[in-house]
Amino acid sequence: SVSGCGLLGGSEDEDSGNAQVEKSKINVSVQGTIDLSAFYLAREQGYFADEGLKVNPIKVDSADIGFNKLNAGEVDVIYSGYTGFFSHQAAGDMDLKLIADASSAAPKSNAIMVPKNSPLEEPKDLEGKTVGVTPPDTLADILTKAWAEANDVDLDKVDWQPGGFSTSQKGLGKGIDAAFFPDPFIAMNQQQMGAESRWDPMTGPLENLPMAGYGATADFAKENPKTVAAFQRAMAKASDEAETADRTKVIDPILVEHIGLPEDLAPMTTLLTFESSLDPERIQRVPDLMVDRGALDKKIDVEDMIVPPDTGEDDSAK
Amino acid sequence: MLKFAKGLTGLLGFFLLWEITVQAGVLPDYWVPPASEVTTTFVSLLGDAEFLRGVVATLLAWLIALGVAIGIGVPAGLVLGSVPALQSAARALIEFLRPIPAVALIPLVMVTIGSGPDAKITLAVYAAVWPILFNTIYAFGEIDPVLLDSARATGANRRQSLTWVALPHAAPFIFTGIRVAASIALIAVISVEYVAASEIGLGRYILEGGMNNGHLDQVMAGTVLAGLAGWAINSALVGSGRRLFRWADTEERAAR
Amino acid sequence: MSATTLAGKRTRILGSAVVTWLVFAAALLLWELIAIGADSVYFPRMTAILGTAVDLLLSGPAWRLMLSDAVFEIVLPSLATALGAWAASAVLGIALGTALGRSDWAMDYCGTLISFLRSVPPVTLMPAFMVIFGIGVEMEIAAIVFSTLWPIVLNTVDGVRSVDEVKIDTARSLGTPRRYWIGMIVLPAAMPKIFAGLRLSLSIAILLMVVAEIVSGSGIGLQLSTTQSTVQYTEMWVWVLLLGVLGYALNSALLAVERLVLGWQPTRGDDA
Amino acid sequence: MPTMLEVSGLTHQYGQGERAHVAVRDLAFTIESGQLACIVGPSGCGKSTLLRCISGLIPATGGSVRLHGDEVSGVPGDLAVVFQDYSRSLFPWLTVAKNVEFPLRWQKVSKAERSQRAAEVLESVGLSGVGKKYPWQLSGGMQQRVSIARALVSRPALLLMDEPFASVDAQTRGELEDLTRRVQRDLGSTILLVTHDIDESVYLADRVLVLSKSPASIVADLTIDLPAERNQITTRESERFVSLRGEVARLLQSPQVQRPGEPDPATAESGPGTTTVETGDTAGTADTAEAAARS
Amino acid sequence: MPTMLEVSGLTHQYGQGERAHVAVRDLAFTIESGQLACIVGPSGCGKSTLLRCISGLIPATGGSVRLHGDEVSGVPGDLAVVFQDYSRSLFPWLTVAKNVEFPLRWQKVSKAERSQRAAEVLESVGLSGVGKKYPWQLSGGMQQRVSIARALVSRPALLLMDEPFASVDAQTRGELEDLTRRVQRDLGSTILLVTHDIDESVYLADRVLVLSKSPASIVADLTIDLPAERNQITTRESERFVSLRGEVARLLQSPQVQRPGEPDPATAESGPGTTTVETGDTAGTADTAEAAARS
Ligand SMILES: Nc1ncnc2c1ncn2[C@@H]1O[C@H](COP(=O)(O)OP(=O)(O)OP(=O)(O)O)[C@@H](O)[C@H]1O
Ligand SMILES: Nc1ncnc2c1ncn2[C@@H]1O[C@H](COP(=O)(O)OP(=O)(O)OP(=O)(O)O)[C@@H](O)[C@H]1O
Ligand SMILES: [Mg+2]
Ligand SMILES: [Mg+2]
Repeated sequence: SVSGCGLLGGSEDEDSGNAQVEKSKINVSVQGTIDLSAFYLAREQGYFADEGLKVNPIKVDSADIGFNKLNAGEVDVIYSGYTGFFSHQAAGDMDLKLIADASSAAPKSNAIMVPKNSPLEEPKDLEGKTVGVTPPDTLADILTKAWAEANDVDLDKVDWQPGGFSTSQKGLGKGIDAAFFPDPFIAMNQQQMGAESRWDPMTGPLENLPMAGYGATADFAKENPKTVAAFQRAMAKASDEAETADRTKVIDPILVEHIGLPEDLAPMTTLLTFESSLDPERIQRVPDLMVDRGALDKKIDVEDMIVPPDTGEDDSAK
Repeated sequence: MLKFAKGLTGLLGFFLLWEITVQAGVLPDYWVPPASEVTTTFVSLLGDAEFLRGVVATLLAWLIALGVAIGIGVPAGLVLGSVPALQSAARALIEFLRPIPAVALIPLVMVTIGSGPDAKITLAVYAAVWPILFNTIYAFGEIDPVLLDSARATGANRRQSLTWVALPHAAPFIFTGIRVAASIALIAVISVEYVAASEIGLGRYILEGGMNNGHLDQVMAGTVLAGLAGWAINSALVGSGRRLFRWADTEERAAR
Repeated sequence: MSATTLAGKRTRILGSAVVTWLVFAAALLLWELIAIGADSVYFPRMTAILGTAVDLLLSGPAWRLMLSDAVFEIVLPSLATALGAWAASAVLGIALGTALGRSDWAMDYCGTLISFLRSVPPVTLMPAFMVIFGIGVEMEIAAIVFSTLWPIVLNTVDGVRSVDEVKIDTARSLGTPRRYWIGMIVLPAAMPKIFAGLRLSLSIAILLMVVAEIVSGSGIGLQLSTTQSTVQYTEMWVWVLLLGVLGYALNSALLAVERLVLGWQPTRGDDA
Repeated sequence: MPTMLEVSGLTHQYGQGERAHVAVRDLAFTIESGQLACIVGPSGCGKSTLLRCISGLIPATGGSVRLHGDEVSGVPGDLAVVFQDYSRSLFPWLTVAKNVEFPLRWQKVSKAERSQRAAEVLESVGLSGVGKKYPWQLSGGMQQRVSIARALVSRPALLLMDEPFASVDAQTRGELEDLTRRVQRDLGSTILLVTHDIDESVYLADRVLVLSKSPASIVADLTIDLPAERNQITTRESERFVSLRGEVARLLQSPQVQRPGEPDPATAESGPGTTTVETGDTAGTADTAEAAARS
Repeated sequence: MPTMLEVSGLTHQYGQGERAHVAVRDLAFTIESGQLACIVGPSGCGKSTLLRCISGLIPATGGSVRLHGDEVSGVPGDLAVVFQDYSRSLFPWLTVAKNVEFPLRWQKVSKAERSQRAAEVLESVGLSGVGKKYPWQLSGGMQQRVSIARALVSRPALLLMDEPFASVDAQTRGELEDLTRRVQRDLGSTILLVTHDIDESVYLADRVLVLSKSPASIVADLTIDLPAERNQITTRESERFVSLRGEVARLLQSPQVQRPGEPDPATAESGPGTTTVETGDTAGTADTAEAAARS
């Protein structure tokens, strides 16, 4: 086939593993979100290399594309918002395993933003207004609506605009009265248009909600247990380090270098909480919320989807 | 050469307009970077080996796609144009498939053939084959029956009249179809790279720039490069077309 | 005149309708069989897709011909956007193409710009469209016009430039005034080629409608992106196939118009 | 001589239903191998249609055309046609020489021989030296001669010519007429030639078929008993020539079908005329008479 | 009679550089208002080119054309042309009637009158009843008559006809010739008609211009002194007609330019011929003579 042609940029031959892992070179589908800084930290610090892994990030615009790539075998591991994993698991197109945690909501890390000088004061004011979210039953849509309902907003009276962050951003103030944003969009909107974060939706029932994690197909996890474990160890180490690291010295440079944020913008972002635990109980909140909101039609047991982290030297203790 | 200068004037005029609209604040410069900024980025990119490799990958995929599209579109168009029975049978499927957007098919293509070069070439062929096919069929409909009769009367069989009469007659218009297809194929390749996040290519580069809306100058520079590439391709096609279809050149005929 | 046009008109039309439906039926059957064999969520069985389609689109009250709300809230607005933008682009494209085709001067200056613009991927221009036109139908229309314009322009230029010399001389010798020139000589002669461009851009219009709607989060495009994100492939196929049906219907309508307008062509020969 | 061409009951109708137009009705005649027959008839009577049916370019809606005894379906080989619409029948993307060589493409003729034969035949129609031009760079008469050259180049056994000399000047026309007779003699070709020039039909032909008004049927079938060797000046001055052309002219003006047995006013008047009526198919002739009466 | 058309030093060259071809060189003649002049000359000599230059369709590369004393630049109004390529000059997207009505569209003629005039003129060329058909549904001769009808419908002051009767049968041709003379008389149109038929040129014309081989120059300018009222049979039988056509034929065959003063072998032989040589531009005539000698 034509993909053999080097100039066209076909994938090179897969390597086989080494002594430490079954598969040493793994492709990871990543996005442009800032909680990936732990992942890049692991790469920069050589935590992956220490485990015998060569990790190759593949940037995608949306998790949908990442899941397609996972299904096609183009990537081995995927970073995604948790809702994506559960949608796919419920649909049954793939049997997925969660192999590492990434982040949970921190105060101010997500916001319902309004344009400069917006008259909106109370969540109730959103009724009759246009609110930017993501397509129905995807993360921002679920979160915003859950938050709005918790604040007594009549969802039917709101005109939901499901274009996604990038669309909301361009429409804010021009047809869109308020919109859900994660960072770095929050910082960018503040900086460029003077938009304001009016409400933090990740409060009340949504406080500290797990946001994103890493997963792989069940087959991959089964065939490459050592590889998965190696990935888990490296990510756990990096996540813990990122959570405590000096923001300006460690994280911001990564945001600039790898996430591609402008230098002046990086310090303005609010980080999520980096998570390393992959705790099924915590994560269970997400599919439960999805069932609540009608985004899933059956309950999903997170416990079954998790590949428990192999904590190395604690192996015997477990 | 004079023509080239005139064409360049038109293009520069457009860039100037762009610069002025942005500078005058009609368009916010954080969404639409001014032409000058894009040009600077563009120039610096030309020295970026990684970027150039991406461009080469894109252009190569485009070239293959266009070649395949021509190879399918022209013969199919000739056959469909000359055999009405076949045309009505094929038309149903063609007309049904044609409006189904490649974008909608991307997930399926990714699952079946991945997001590598095969995928972008497949989808680009799918998008580019129609202009060629259509223009061929239409050019065929326009042919003077006397010409076809003349060929048949000389003992040419169906295939021979197709290749020696219908094809040359239709050639200039098919050629227009190829020109349309060339840019559609380029757009398709870049779009697939962009949407399906291919490993390498111009579209991939634009995607990275556009992620989080961080580097719109990069997006625009990539877009401008796509446009320039399309222009270069078109000029090459027009140049060879003028040589190929001298007889059809109305200007030549008018040069009394 | 030529053998290609010999079959009787009536039998041909009848025959082609039968053939059309047979081809469709065969394709659907083939799909069903392949889907049974493949057993993949990505390729649901045709019966399942059709069932979902009925639920989605044909579950309305009888007085609305069973059309459900989805038809009125999703399909028709999308269709109106695509058609409106396509019509605008047709008018604009034919006008522009005629002007450019009749003037060497204009083409010299604009040719480069046009070949530049028509190679620009509309996907990457979406942000610019959103900023210029806001989120909504104007932006969708702008995106569609921007992409459908070029095939029409190019084909019109081509048609306008290849009018038979003898016919031009004839018209000139008959003292055809300038204002009649385009309507009576240039456009009729260029019409077959213009129609090729129109048909081509009709399906591009549907394509861009989807792309624009995905970004702006409305209409059929939104349904496609939602069903994809939430992994509802059966429903996604309903929308995909609906696009095919819409395209087919619009194209058939355009063909009918074309048959009317280009009925004079000898090779179309319903008379020979 | 063996029969080359046998047309029987030939009918052709354009279109269907209300817009139907019968161009040719129930024609019947035969042409012997090597004969040169001219067809004359009023404008729009169906002569071109007849030639198209014989050449197999359009299938007749009724009756049959036999070549060497075989029913014609599709265009037979060994045939060449000069179209009335000569300027539209030349391929504008080919040079004159390439246009003329065109029929040789599908014959086993080497490239060198192809261009040599094209040059020869171009010379014979008085067009040496224009081979490299494109058809649209030529005058009308020159284009017509190119299309004649193209027909001759393949040395066809059956040559159908539709008003082939309409656009050339008198002198060239005479030369082309002589060329046509030479081709008939040298190659043994059978030639069917439509013309509006009565003098020309008599000068050229071994036989003249006179057609009635639309739908065409045969008014008369005149054998031209002039000597085989003809000369533009002496033949045309001969008494027999003058009487024959008078006869054709009269037949054209009073298109009455003569029934066998009845005295024929035209022949009776013109003396030693050799008007013969197609008697092969009596039913056909009767039909034709009716048709003529109707029209 | 006032001068309608004044052609002087007219030269036209196609193409440039090596591929240049001089079709017309240094032509000079004048046509009076209301005259019918026929142009005869060998095929490819430049007749169609001359008509195109006069009609302003192509700008001459040298010399000038004056209509009513005004230099022609662009196509003058009040002019109609019948093209040699009649079938290509009809608009295939219009029916026959609409084709004929075409020139009336921009004249202040009501719709009803337009279609009435079209029907009338179609009838006068023998084509009543085909108005609703498309041109390609007609036979060659019928198409040619449609293009004649279209030229006549606007009652032009200057009518240029390029072999207008080439594809019609003898009888129709005669009728169309008479129609042409009637148009000239009734409307007072000035007519310039190219023909290959020597008889036709003499029968039709008030003057016959004989052109030399390419590049065209004037060999002779013959005034036809037949009575204005002509009749297909009697005129053609008249002695004067026969002597004039002999003269034209001889001039065509021996294309020598006669210099004033020198005895002209052709006229000397043909007796009371009225051959006059274009003397307006002596230098031009000398040139032409050279050209003729070269060719
Ligand atoms: N478009 C053209 N380009 C180049 N040469 C041309 C063109 N048109 C005509 N010629 C040449 O000019 C000469 C005169 O052509 P023209 O058509 O005027 O001849 P004509 O007298 O009308 O001949 P005919 O009686 O055969 O129609 C010819 O030799 C022809 O080859
Ligand atoms: N394609 C067509 N469709 C319908 N009618 C046609 C078509 N071609 C010819 N006819 C009609 O058939 C009749 C005979 O046409 P044909 O061309 O055979 O005449 P012809 O004898 O060659 O006349 P001419 O001498 O004028 O060329 C005409 O009345 C014409 O109107
Ligand atoms: Mg004919
Ligand atoms: Mg001519």
